[in-house]
Amino acid sequence: MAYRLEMRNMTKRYGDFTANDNVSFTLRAGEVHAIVGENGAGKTTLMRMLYGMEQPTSGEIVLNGRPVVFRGPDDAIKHGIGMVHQHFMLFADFSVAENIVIGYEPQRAGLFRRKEAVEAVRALSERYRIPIDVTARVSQCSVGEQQRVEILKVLYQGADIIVLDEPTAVLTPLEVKELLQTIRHLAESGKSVILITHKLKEVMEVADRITVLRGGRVTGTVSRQETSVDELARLMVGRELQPLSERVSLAGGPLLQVENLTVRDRQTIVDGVAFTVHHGEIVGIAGVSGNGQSELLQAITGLRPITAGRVLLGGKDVTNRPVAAIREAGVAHIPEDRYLWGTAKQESVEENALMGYQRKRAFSRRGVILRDAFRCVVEQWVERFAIKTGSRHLQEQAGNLSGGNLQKLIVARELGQKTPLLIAAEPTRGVDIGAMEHIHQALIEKRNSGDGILLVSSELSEILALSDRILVMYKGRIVGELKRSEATEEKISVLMAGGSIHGSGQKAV
Amino acid sequence: AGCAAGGGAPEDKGQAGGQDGGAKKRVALVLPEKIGVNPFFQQMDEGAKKAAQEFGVDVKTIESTDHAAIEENIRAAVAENYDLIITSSFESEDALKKVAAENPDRMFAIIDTVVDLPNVRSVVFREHEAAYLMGAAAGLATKTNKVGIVAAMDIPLLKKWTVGFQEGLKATNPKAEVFVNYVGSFNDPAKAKELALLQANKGADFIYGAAAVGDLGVFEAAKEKGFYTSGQDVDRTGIDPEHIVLSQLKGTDTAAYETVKAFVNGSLKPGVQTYGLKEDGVGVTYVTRESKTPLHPFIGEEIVNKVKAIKDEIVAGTRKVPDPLQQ
Amino acid sequence: MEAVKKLCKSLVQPLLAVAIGLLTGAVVISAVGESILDTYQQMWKGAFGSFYFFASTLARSTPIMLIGLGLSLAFRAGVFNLGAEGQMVLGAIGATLVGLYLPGPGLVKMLAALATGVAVGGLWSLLAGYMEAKFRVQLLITTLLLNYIAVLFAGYLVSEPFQDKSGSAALAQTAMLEKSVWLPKLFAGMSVHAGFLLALAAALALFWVVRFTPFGYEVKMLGHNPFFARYGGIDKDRVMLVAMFASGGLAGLAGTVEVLGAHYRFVDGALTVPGYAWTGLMATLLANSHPIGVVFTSILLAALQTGAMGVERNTEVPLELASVIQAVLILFISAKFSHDWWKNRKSKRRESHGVV
Amino acid sequence: MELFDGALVSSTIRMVTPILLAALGGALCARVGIFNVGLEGLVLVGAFSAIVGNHFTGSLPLAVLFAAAVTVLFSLLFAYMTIGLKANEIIVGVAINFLALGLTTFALRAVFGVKGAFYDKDMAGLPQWQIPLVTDIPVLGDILSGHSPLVYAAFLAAVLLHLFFAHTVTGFRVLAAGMNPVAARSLGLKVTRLQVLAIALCGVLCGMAGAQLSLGQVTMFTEGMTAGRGFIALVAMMLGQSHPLGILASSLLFGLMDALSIRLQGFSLPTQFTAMLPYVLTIAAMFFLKDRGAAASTASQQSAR
Ligand SMILES: Nc1ncnc2c1ncn2[C@@H]1O[C@H](COP(=O)(O)OP(=O)(O)OP(=O)(O)O)[C@@H](O)[C@H]1O
Ligand SMILES: Nc1ncnc2c1ncn2[C@@H]1O[C@H](COP(=O)(O)OP(=O)(O)OP(=O)(O)O)[C@@H](O)[C@H]1O
Ligand SMILES: [Mg+2]
Ligand SMILES: [Mg+2]
Repeated sequence: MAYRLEMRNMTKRYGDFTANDNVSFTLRAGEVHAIVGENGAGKTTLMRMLYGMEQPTSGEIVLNGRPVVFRGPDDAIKHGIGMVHQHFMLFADFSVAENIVIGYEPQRAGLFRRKEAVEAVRALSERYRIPIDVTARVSQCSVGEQQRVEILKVLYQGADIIVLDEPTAVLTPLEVKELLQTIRHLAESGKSVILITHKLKEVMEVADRITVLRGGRVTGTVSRQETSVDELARLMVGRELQPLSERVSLAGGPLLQVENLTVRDRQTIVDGVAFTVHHGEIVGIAGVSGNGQSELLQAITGLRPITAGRVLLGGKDVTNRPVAAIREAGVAHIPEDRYLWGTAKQESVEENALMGYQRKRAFSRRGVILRDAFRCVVEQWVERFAIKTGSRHLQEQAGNLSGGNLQKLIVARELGQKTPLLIAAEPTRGVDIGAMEHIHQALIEKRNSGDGILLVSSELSEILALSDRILVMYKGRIVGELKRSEATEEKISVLMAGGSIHGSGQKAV
Repeated sequence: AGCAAGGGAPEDKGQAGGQDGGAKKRVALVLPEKIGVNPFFQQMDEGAKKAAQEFGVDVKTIESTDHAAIEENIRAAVAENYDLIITSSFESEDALKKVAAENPDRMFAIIDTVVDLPNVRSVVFREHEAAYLMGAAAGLATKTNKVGIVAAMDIPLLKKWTVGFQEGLKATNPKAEVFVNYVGSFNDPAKAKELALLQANKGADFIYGAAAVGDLGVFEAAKEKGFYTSGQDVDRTGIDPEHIVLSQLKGTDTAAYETVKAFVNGSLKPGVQTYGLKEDGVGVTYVTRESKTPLHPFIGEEIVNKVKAIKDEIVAGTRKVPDPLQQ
Repeated sequence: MEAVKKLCKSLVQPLLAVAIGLLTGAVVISAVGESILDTYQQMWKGAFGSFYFFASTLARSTPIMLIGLGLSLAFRAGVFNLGAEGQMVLGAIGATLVGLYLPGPGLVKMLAALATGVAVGGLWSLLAGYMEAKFRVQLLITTLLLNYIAVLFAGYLVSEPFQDKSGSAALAQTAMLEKSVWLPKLFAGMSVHAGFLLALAAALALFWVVRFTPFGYEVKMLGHNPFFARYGGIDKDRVMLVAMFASGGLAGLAGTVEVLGAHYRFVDGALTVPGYAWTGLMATLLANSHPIGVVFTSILLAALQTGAMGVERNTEVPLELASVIQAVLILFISAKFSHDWWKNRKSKRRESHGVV
Repeated sequence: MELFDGALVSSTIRMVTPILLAALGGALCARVGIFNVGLEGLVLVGAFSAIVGNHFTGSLPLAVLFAAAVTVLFSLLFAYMTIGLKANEIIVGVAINFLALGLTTFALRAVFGVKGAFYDKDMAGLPQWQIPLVTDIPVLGDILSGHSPLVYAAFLAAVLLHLFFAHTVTGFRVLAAGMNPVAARSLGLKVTRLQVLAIALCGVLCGMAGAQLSLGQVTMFTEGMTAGRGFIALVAMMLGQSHPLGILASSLLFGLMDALSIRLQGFSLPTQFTAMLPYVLTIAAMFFLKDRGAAASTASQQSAR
């Protein structure tokens, strides 16, 4: 059977660094082909070359039997290739319909026919069963909705090959389910889908074939029927995954006490939330994103004003204190959006690592930052978390790191603060399974040493694997609390959707 | 070629013509601003150039880009051995005081202000006397008893014009109402025109332009609205005889010309020379000088005669027109 | 070795730019039938031709440098302060009045005047910063508007209550400061004064702060990503206000040293007409907000001006043309073409070309 | 004495026109992410070339066209430097201002052989259109009628520009290119071409602004006759948050304040204080307009680095 797409011997070099090394890849019509691999393996780079955003150093792209060269994305789009980027390429102030039709607007005499656009998009959304409010502003859409906008845009442009780069990393379980359904549906209707993801369960659920990349090379292409999660993991990481270390039982005293916390900004976002995190405990917060988790964390860490209620840290009131004071009192914070809150993309790895340490006693003398001493510490982090920093090492621009490696840098930085409390929001978003294992291990170790962790994750498996106690948030309130022993994915899902469960402990702390 | 003779200033200047085996004498005219739109400097430049031709000397005009450049340029002119350095205006006062004091063996001149040093010749004008005559004429001519002044900026210097004019106006027509508006800039004819239009709209039938380039805007407004107006520095009545009925005159060209001439003759002496009505250094068309343009009936022979009488009183000293800046 | 290579690489760009600027200027000069060589010779002479002219260039670079240094700090913090002119003028008038009317020995007066210049300029700048921090009124606009207000207010002060009534009294200016308050000239008979040393000291101090101190780090990170800065515990408003105060203070100092070292009195318009504020802005942008870079770019820009004066004095090339040449040179020096051209060639060899 | 009358309002409308036109041009640039401080220079070039066009063609429409064309050339220089050569847009803007001042003064000498000002009493300025019927309405007739075609064109331009952004495909894409150039490029939109188009249109508007100044308000060219209007336009643009109708409002506000300050000159307040009035009140107005329109400032802040 002829392939719809063949990429032959693709190589891409950045300076002395080889991101893709002789990679070959094929795609059939109506196929879902997953690409997996550890962070920095070169998945995104391969797709950027397919989409015309990067020119290959060498190699050939053959489309429907004919070799093609894409000088830019418009070339690729014209040849029926569409890409949904990890970082959405959307215009925040435009409506959903406008975002979808842009570049191919329905028009008459140069005038933009917005009504026709709305109709066309509506029809498209019905045809592919991707529901969306076409007149809403994109800035007001949830991440899941924005993802749908991106997919619809690609479809509107008439793509036969759709590339999805880590589409599920930011979605809630329900949204993931819907997306996987959409992907299957697209494949059935004759489209080919390339799916990049770190979640092997999803791969096993939806992919026909799987290509594994490691260190810029293909380590194998397998069909789903012939493989398993474990085999994929081995191919990716090159070793067996370790089980998480034992949890030590610690009966620590209260560390973080949140009392009746309310955040209001035009409307109530967080509504009378109360809970406690003890020493030696990981408390997980589950919930569909947009139910106030982000705002809750921002309120605790001082990034957002608290309307009512109190936050106590080790018995000390830190309500509405400046961020610096709260950090000083013993809080570190892995932010959920690593590009918005967690990095300065144009700055070097070293400068990004320094954030929060610049006024620390250990790294400054007489008002001067001790760069050399600090650099040694960063080197240790890079080694411990296997952060691939690129050719310029610590002086590499943070923005040039692959998404997962940047995440690891942030995790290392915040763990390095050695604070009694760590607030971890989506700590493993976008990292590969090897690194995820590593980060989970580090979190457990921190807990075992007697520190407390407040964990927010849209990944239920992560919550279940790490938490001693699980709180579920819904519409700004805590609607349920589950002990580790009694928690199941089903129970949490019900609570997350606004339902209630009976019979189990549902008391407020 | 340098001043080999280290002697005193007077000797230098006396024998300057003989230096360097008959080479031409070199005169630098250092202006404190760009000549640009300023007729004051334009005329000075012309006067100096005219003298240069007639008396066979080299005159180099150096325009300064800004305040800080003035001293720079004067110093450079000294360094480049110009035989006479003419400067101008209040803006150059500080700079000249410094440089002239440091170079007592050089001769300097300054036009339009006084620098009291033994090697500086100062030439000043009493513009307020001419402005007074203009005001007097306006007071006599106005039918609506309303006149306007469109001035460039509200700065002390311009008081010589605005205050002088108002004094004259009061002298001949105490009941006349006067509108004063400032453009806020020396080079904004568009705004000057609008201000003139507004004054005309309020009933002014004579508007005195003292807005530098803005005067051109006032002229246009006069043409459009049919009121009467006046020019500055040179006889401008020719531009639009129907509406520009007077001009206030100022002989900066004469001052520059005379200075160069005196220098060539060897008669240039330190000290102050003032040009007023008496010396015929300032004046008003028809009153102190004839004009190619026939007299407009709005002013008329009778008024000209009355103003001539006032002029005579000022010249004779019986009518005092104090310098507004010295009050 | 690495450092030398880096230096060479960073020099290629400006040098090529200057070369192309000069070439374009040559076209303009020959278009009016003047001698290219002579004109450029006079330009060079006017700027660097002798120690005297070099000193004049340094004198002219002094206010540009101080303003540029101040702005570099604000820009690093991501604050676009367009109000240097007003800050300079108010600082200067404040310092002048203190120098004139404060009783006490000369040195005390001089120091007090310098301090006042910094404080007044800084506070005026802080006003815009405060309005942004507290009321979210856009600083970019307010600083621009506050210029007009400051310049008009200073104009009022010197044409009414504090006008010099001695002498011809025709200019809007204060009385002259007494000699003991003057900043000393560095060389007798040359215009460069102690203010230049102050500017150099400020550059070094700023370099040290930016490079080595936590505050410098915080300013930089705030400029790159304010969200990240806040997340990391940096007090955004505080850093912004400090940066604004410092940048306004240095602008105020620029005006002050110009008064104490060159004019010896505040003259209405003497600080605004030369356009020091815009030139200082350009110096910063050309130097990419690097304090030591600002030293060089401000001397370069000053040299272009003094060079143009030399052209005006000694050639028949009209003054306007000198300013055209100056503008053309600045245009091309700011261009990044050589760099891009270089980079493109390199990447083309490797057949890779990023689209985004 | 009444503070406002028909003549003052009518004068305000005329005075505001060049500012409005230039501010609209600046807004076009701001919309594609370029902060154009060179408006002053562009308007000056427009004013000069309008006079040159009028002098040599003797036709007013041709003169305005000529002004627009020359200013477009100048704005393309700006575009080439900022987009093509990636020079800092603020530096280029400032340099353009210097260049315009130098070149026009020099060309004044070269073309007309005069220094400072070119004034020809036989040169006809733009006609003053008496709008039938409207002219006869008392008070309002004086205010609305009798302006040069460019005055009406300016107000029309604000509305047209609004329609351009709101209803045309190109306008939509221009907005997109400014809002998120990376995304626009990833869609294959020709971002650079759109930016150049916007800057060229800015040139047209600034050319018209200049023509209104030198042929509409007065009929002459004088060195530096823009007298800071380009910077006021910049403020009006920012205050109007780069929205055409917002700019219309902010320009009018500014004009009104200016008119008020002229009126207050009659009273015994020092003129420096009356002249401050527009700026003080504009700052006061900003307290009510905060929050929105951060776009302009972000655009310029980007360029600071
Ligand atoms: N523009 C660039 N310049 C230099 N190095 C780059 C550039 N883009 C990518 N790289 C490097 O190429 C390698 C591959 O990056 P790529 O983004 O393709 O990885 P990935 O497989 O998508 O990783 P992740 O799973 O973290 O997204 C990384 O090590 C990255 O640092
Ligand atoms: N303008 C750029 N210059 C250099 N490198 C870039 C640029 N834009 C992106 N990159 C690099 O290209 C690679 C792919 O970018 P992309 O935005 O798809 O991120 P990603 O690695 O997929 O991130 P994530 O892990 O969050 O999915 C990354 O390594 C990124 O750092
Ligand atoms: Mg990737
Ligand atoms: Mg990634």
